[in-house]
Amino acid sequence: MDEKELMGMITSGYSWEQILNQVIAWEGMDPWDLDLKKLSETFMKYLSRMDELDFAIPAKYIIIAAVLLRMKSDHLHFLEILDGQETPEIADFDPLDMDLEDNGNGHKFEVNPITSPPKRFARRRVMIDDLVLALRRVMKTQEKRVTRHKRLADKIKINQEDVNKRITGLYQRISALLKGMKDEEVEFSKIVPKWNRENIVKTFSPLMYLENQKKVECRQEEMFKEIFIKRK
Amino acid sequence: MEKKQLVEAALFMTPRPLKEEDLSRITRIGSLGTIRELLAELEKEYAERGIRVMKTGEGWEMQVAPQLLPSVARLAPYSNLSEGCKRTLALVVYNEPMPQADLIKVQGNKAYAYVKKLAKMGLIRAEKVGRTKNLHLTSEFEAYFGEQKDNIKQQLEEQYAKKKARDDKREAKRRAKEQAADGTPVTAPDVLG
Amino acid sequence: MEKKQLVEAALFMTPRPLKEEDLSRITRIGSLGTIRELLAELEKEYAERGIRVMKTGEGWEMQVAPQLLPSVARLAPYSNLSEGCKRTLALVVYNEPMPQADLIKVQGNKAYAYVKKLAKMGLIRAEKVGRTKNLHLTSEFEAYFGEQKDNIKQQLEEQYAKKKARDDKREAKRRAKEQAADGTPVTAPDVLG
Repeated sequence: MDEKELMGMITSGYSWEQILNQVIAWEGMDPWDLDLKKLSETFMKYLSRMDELDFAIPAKYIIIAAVLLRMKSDHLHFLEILDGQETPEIADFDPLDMDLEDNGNGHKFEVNPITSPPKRFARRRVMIDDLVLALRRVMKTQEKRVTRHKRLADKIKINQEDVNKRITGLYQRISALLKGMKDEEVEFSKIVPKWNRENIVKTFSPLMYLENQKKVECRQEEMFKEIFIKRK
Repeated sequence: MEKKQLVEAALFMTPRPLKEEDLSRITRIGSLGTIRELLAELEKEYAERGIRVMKTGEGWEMQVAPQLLPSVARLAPYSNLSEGCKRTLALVVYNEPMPQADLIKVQGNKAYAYVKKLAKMGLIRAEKVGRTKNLHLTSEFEAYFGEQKDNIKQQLEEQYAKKKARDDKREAKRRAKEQAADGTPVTAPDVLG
Repeated sequence: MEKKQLVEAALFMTPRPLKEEDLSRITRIGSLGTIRELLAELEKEYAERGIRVMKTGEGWEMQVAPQLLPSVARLAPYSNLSEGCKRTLALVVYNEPMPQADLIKVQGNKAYAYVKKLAKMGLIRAEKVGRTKNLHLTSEFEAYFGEQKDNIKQQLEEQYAKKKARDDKREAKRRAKEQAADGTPVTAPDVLG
């Protein structure tokens, strides 16, 4: 599954069942013969992408991920038992010759496991120097996060001066549209001039002002889906 | 005599603190009272030495005397706290009393586990304030570092400020070089790309 | 007094024996004579304790009193390595840098868990090379075994060669005996039969 499909799924607001169905469909799996490894991996990828993008991950998703991983590990263990005879085991392996294809000559070699001497290994306590380094690292991570957010915000420049202009402009546009359609509600997707990130933000933020000023009322039935706008 | 030596040897060998019950099992000294007596004797005998027998929330251990640690630390680069725990502890020292919510904002949900571990070690304690918690340093924290916490805080602040200044200077240089190289400011990559 | 404590702390901390010159450098006590005096004092002070300050061929170190070792040996951090982990470690010693994929071919999927465990203990580390990983030994590995990895490798190879020679000899004998018994070469039994 590529990044675009993954993003589509994240913004779809699907339930976990729907997501699993999507993964199965996209990966072209046979529903009667699921590739558990692939399924759990894709689901994990989906969760980690959500996490990266700062989307809240429902607890249910985490349980599902855990169940999938458990199933995967049980399955792997099962496979191991099944073909135990065919897996080149340690006993068949010549450590001085990594040519694994050619080990069926009847010789059984043991690798000497390393014997660990009963030796102590000091773990020291933490010092102030350690704390300084740790603090620096955590602050750096934090700084990076802030800069990243700032850079993203910078990409869509909103000029504070024409905010008011845009609010009035948007209100007029909504009024006109509602009048023209002789309808009670207009969809958000219809008032965005061109469906790209910049225009979505530039329309959405004045809309929030209008809602706040109680000039319009917005409703959304499903997360990330259409917003319906009504005049008050 | 042999019994005390056994407790001493166990404390020397173990990579993690031992509870009195652990010591009882290892040394086959059934009585916890005896174990405690032996530990008290050892603690006293080592009080003036370069190594100490000391107790934390997690149990008894043998450690280098705190004030000598900086001189010999590089012989054992591995400390007994994970990176995450170290970060939590550093943040609490820096911001004490630190609202737990702020910590979670910075370190994420994993910080709950670090707080738990540090509290178990006795280095920090959480105090309820209304519906939230504030994190504080303890007197055990002071014993651990062998210094008053105000001193530790001051040292941390000073050393941190120095380190940050150095880093910032280096970063400024790097940026100046980059901008000189191509004349355009660097932009972040597209999030979705 | 402080000087002796410093020497004591260094001996406690070090994972490998220290020479008098090392101790002089660490403690910044310039005079080797003083170092020797302090070591002699410490040796005496620890003579009847559960731990000892002793000199071996490689230098000075602190050790559990020999007669107590059997009782506390299992506390040593790596003595609890499973057979699988030990084999993984041996394989990495033989083949360093070892592609993780090769290890999996040999030990099966369980090797992922061994690699994880050994990496967590700091004995090996995985390095990404393109889409795969190569396994390396760490300096902690050397510190723990108290030897250069080349020495450990050589020892393993020698042990292995001896064992292989013994096995080959036994196998040759067995074959000779079998052939003598029925005059036909032995074939492998049918796996399904």
